[in-house]
Amino acid sequence: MEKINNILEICNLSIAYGPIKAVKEVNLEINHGEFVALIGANGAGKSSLLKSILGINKAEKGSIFFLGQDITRKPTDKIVSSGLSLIPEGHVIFSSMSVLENLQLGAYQNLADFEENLKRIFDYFPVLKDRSSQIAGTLSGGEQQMLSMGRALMSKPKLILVDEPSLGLAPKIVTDIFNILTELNKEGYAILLAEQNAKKALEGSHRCYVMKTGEIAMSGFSTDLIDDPKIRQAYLGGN
Amino acid sequence: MEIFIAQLISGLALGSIYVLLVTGFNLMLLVAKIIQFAYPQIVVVSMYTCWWVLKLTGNKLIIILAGVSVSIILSLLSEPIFRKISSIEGVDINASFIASMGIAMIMMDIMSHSINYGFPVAFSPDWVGGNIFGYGLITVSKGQLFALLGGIIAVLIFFFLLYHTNQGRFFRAIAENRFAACLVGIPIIKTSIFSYLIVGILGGFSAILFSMLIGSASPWLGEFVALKMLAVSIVAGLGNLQGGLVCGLLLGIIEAMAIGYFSGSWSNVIAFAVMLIVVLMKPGGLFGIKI
Amino acid sequence: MKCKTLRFFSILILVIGIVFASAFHIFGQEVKVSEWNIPFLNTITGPIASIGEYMSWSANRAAEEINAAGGVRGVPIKIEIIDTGVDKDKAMEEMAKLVDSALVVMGPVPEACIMAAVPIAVKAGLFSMVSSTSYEYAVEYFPWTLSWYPITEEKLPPITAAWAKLHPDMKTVVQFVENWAAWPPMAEAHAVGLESAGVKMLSQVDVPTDAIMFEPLVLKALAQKPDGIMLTCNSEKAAKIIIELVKKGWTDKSKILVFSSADDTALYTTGGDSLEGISIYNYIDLNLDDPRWQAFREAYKKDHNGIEPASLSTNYYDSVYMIKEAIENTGVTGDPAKLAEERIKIRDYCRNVKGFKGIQLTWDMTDGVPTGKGTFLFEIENGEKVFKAMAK
Amino acid sequence: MSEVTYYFLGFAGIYVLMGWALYLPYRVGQLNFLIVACMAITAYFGGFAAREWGWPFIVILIIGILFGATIAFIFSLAIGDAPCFTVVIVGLTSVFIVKTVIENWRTLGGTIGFFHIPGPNNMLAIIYSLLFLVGLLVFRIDHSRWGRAASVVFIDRDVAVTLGVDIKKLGMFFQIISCSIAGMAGILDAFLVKSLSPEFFTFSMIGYLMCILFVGGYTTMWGVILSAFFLQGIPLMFPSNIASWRLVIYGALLVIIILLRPEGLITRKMLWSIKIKSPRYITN
Repeated sequence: MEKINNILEICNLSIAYGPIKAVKEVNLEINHGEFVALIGANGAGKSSLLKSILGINKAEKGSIFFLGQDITRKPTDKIVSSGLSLIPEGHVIFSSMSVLENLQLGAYQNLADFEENLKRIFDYFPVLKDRSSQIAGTLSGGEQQMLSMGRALMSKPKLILVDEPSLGLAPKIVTDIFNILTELNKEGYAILLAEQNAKKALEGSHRCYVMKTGEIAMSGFSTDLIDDPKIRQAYLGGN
Repeated sequence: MEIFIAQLISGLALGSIYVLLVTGFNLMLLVAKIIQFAYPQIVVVSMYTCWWVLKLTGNKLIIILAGVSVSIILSLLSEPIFRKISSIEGVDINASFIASMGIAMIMMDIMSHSINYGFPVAFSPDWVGGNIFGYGLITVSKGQLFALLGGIIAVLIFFFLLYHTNQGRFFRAIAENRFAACLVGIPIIKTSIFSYLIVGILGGFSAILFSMLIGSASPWLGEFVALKMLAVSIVAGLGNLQGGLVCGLLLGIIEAMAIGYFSGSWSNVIAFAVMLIVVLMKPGGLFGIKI
Repeated sequence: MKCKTLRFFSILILVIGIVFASAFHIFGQEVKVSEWNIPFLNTITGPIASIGEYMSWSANRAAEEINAAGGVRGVPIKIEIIDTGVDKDKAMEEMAKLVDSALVVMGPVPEACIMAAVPIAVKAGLFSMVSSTSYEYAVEYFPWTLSWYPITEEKLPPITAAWAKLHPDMKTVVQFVENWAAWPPMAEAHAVGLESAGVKMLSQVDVPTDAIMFEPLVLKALAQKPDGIMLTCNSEKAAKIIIELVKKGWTDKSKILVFSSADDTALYTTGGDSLEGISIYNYIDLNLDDPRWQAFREAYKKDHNGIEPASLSTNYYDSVYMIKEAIENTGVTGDPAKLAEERIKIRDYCRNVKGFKGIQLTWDMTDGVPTGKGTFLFEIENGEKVFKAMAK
Repeated sequence: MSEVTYYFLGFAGIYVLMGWALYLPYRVGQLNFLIVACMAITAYFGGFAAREWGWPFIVILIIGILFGATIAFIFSLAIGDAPCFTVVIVGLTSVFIVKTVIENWRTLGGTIGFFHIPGPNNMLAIIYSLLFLVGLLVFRIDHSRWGRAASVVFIDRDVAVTLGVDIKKLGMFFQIISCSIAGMAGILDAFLVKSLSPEFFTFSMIGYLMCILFVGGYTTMWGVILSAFFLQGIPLMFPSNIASWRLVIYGALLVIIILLRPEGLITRKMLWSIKIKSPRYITN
């Protein structure tokens, strides 16, 4: 077996909703320990792409490899158990269950080191520890986003897919969340971040893909892209 | 007072039937996202099985096993149909209601056509059992005790399963947020098949308790209780398990009391009138919809 | 896509065409004179399918007997069982199919179907024998039908009075009444008979049609501390009420009287041993010493797992014989050209037949109402109905 | 015309009307079984007014329609915007309550029933001319602002609210129209059958109406016509030993249709593809 450098590889992936093509022939690759951003306007197909990696949207064409294995047609639970985790956009939590129960559910595929995992997550998000018996629906927006992240981390993923973590949150909390993501990346997690807030995404990430109407319009190192006049024009407000 | 207590006991026993049915119905609604209107018919078919096996053998264990397994088989057999229905795009929960109505029609007609010349089937007295307690008119029969205790134990076990085990947490997770449940890696189809299994077991036990409480089964029994089951679950709030528990018992008591204390043949309307008024005042149900 | 849809549409139209075409085909069927075809609108599906089953059985038995004895004037008789369920549309359509061709019709059985379908027969001048229902329904369609039972108010009071006379210590009675079809007027007639015998009627207990638990009803009745119980509800419910009464400590079983319509198979299959000792009134005497009856009874038991014939099981047996007599005695030929007048011949014969020998009783008909038909009162002893009294 | 054809066409016509009465509120996602209760009420009213008071048919018909509308109006104040199953249970309970009231009302014949309703002898002309008029009305409603609004409500209530649709008013509108049609059907039924019994209006009738709507197709008004004739014809088409299994056939049809053609036999897509313009066509 050949040595695999990348953790995720997407080849010629297309996704369609009925007659509408959301993602067209996308190629994408993430290496171990890398923090990759996926930027693009609303409706560019970022969320569709992330959901299809997890098998929630079925791919029409193309294939997805995770750690060298083809996961294109696998059911979501198998994909999650192989070490992928998605933090969806808009705090998707089990709002009538307690915070602790939410985290327990996150550990569905990885019940072994539950206590240890839980301790780790309470270290990242101390606020969740204080509120562990509270009903999740009563948390604030930022706390719900943290819970959503904590739940995704409970399965000890190798690659975290993050979809629009900044959506609808106050700037200060957005900064906190990005700091946590950077910290997670430093600990060795590979991260794929889909984000409209291009500036923040480019600052934190190593590499970046720019998506436009379902296609990858551009890609490169974040430090290069941040200086690219076209990017500045289109996504960073021109300055 | 003597009459009141006696009516209360019989109302509670009747209510425990509704509770068992509504609980199974709500689980289907929550986890599998279907309106399983044919559930009482499955219970009745399972009662017919018990009756048939009872004729062949006197062994109670075999009878219980036969009843429960038929209920499980029927419940699992309906799973592919409902899975196919809910996988069709653009189709909502009403489709499962309509399909299960069709299934109920088929089961009822086959029972009235082909089993025991369409006569109601009766269980032998030693299966049903007599009184185990009697003080004047206040009596508790074996069937009532079993229905009440069995009902309470079954529902308690069920609630324990739902709130204190991992599997129960997965059920609730799917009920609450299918997308998030998918994200954390809960196998939706496997879990939902498991819920059909649980409902099948619950249905089988309901069948055994019914047969002891009512002492007979008829092809149209399923239809009578199906309407009340649906009504209770809507009055309580669709998918609301605790609400179903309260309203099921209440309906049993209201029915018994209405018969006991209101004159004329209007008494059988009272339960329906109460439900109608509640639904008109609170269209979402007394305890709130949980789906 | 378009092509596929068009094809789909044309198939649909074709299917509808076939529905119509075959429907018309069936309407066009004629009575074969080589066979006396007697249509019987029966209910062999739905909630009272069990009653329909034994009615079909007894009508077919009568036809078999007649055919074995050489048929009706040398031509075999055939009972054509047509299912109406309890569905009014179905009954009307089936009756409408028959109005052009049938000589005479038996049924329909459920009261809802009688109300819907018999007017069609009346309009077409077709005699329709509703031999299972009570006088209230039949009288509405006179002279195009006959009543199998005497007038309710005249028929029932004597039998309940006879029951009361057997139990002089019975001062008060509670009646359970199921609100269904002609049962409420029957319940009133029961009460009239009991009151004439000096029994006080306590407030009646209504039995809901969809009842599944009977304890509350029984408690309500027992709260009035009655001496006797009268049951005017369907067989399964009557049996369950008796079981509950026993559970509540009722011992004097002979002071429980079950009315005739509840004397059905489900009473015995559901009631079992709890029925021991109760009183029943009905129109057949199981132990009648008559070879024809005993042969009927044995054959019935053989085909029904040993269950005894129910109260209504002989009605259509006798109806078939009555039609046979009418055809023989009035010179009916079965010629389609003379259909209208032959229908009237059969009607007039049946409505005024004198000395008709039924399997159980011999009776006269006067303008469609039977006279001299008795009612029997039994008590169940060791699982057998023992004759106690008769009222005429 | 033979008698069978007369009754076949008569019942099919009435079931088309009832099918439409069920179809209209289902446009906003409500299964309104109140129509069966309305049908029973107006049928009894019509029978009684014709036999006891000798009222002319046309007056009875108009009052019957108004009866239906009034009942629906009162109920719709509470359930105009209620979720589907709340409406279902309101319908089911009111059918039982109406049945019990009739059973206990001796003037109306109680449980025995109501006989010999006088009236026009040939009902077919009346039924089919009314069917045509109601058809036009339903078609107009389908193609109006209300119809388009209903399509949105059916797909997504929240979107409809943001578009400024008053869901309650819309639901009330459809319920009132639907119960008026049911009121009309009740009168026609009473005069076609010429007898009435509480046993005529039961749960099995509700099942049958569901079958008509969902086998035919709930997205257009045309499906009801197809399936009302088709289902009414099935028992006539088969020999009696097969026809006696008709409930099994209906049940199986329902399940099969839901599985294979969830929108019913006639769908909007189909109408669209044969160039009958229908405003409710929505791509998936």
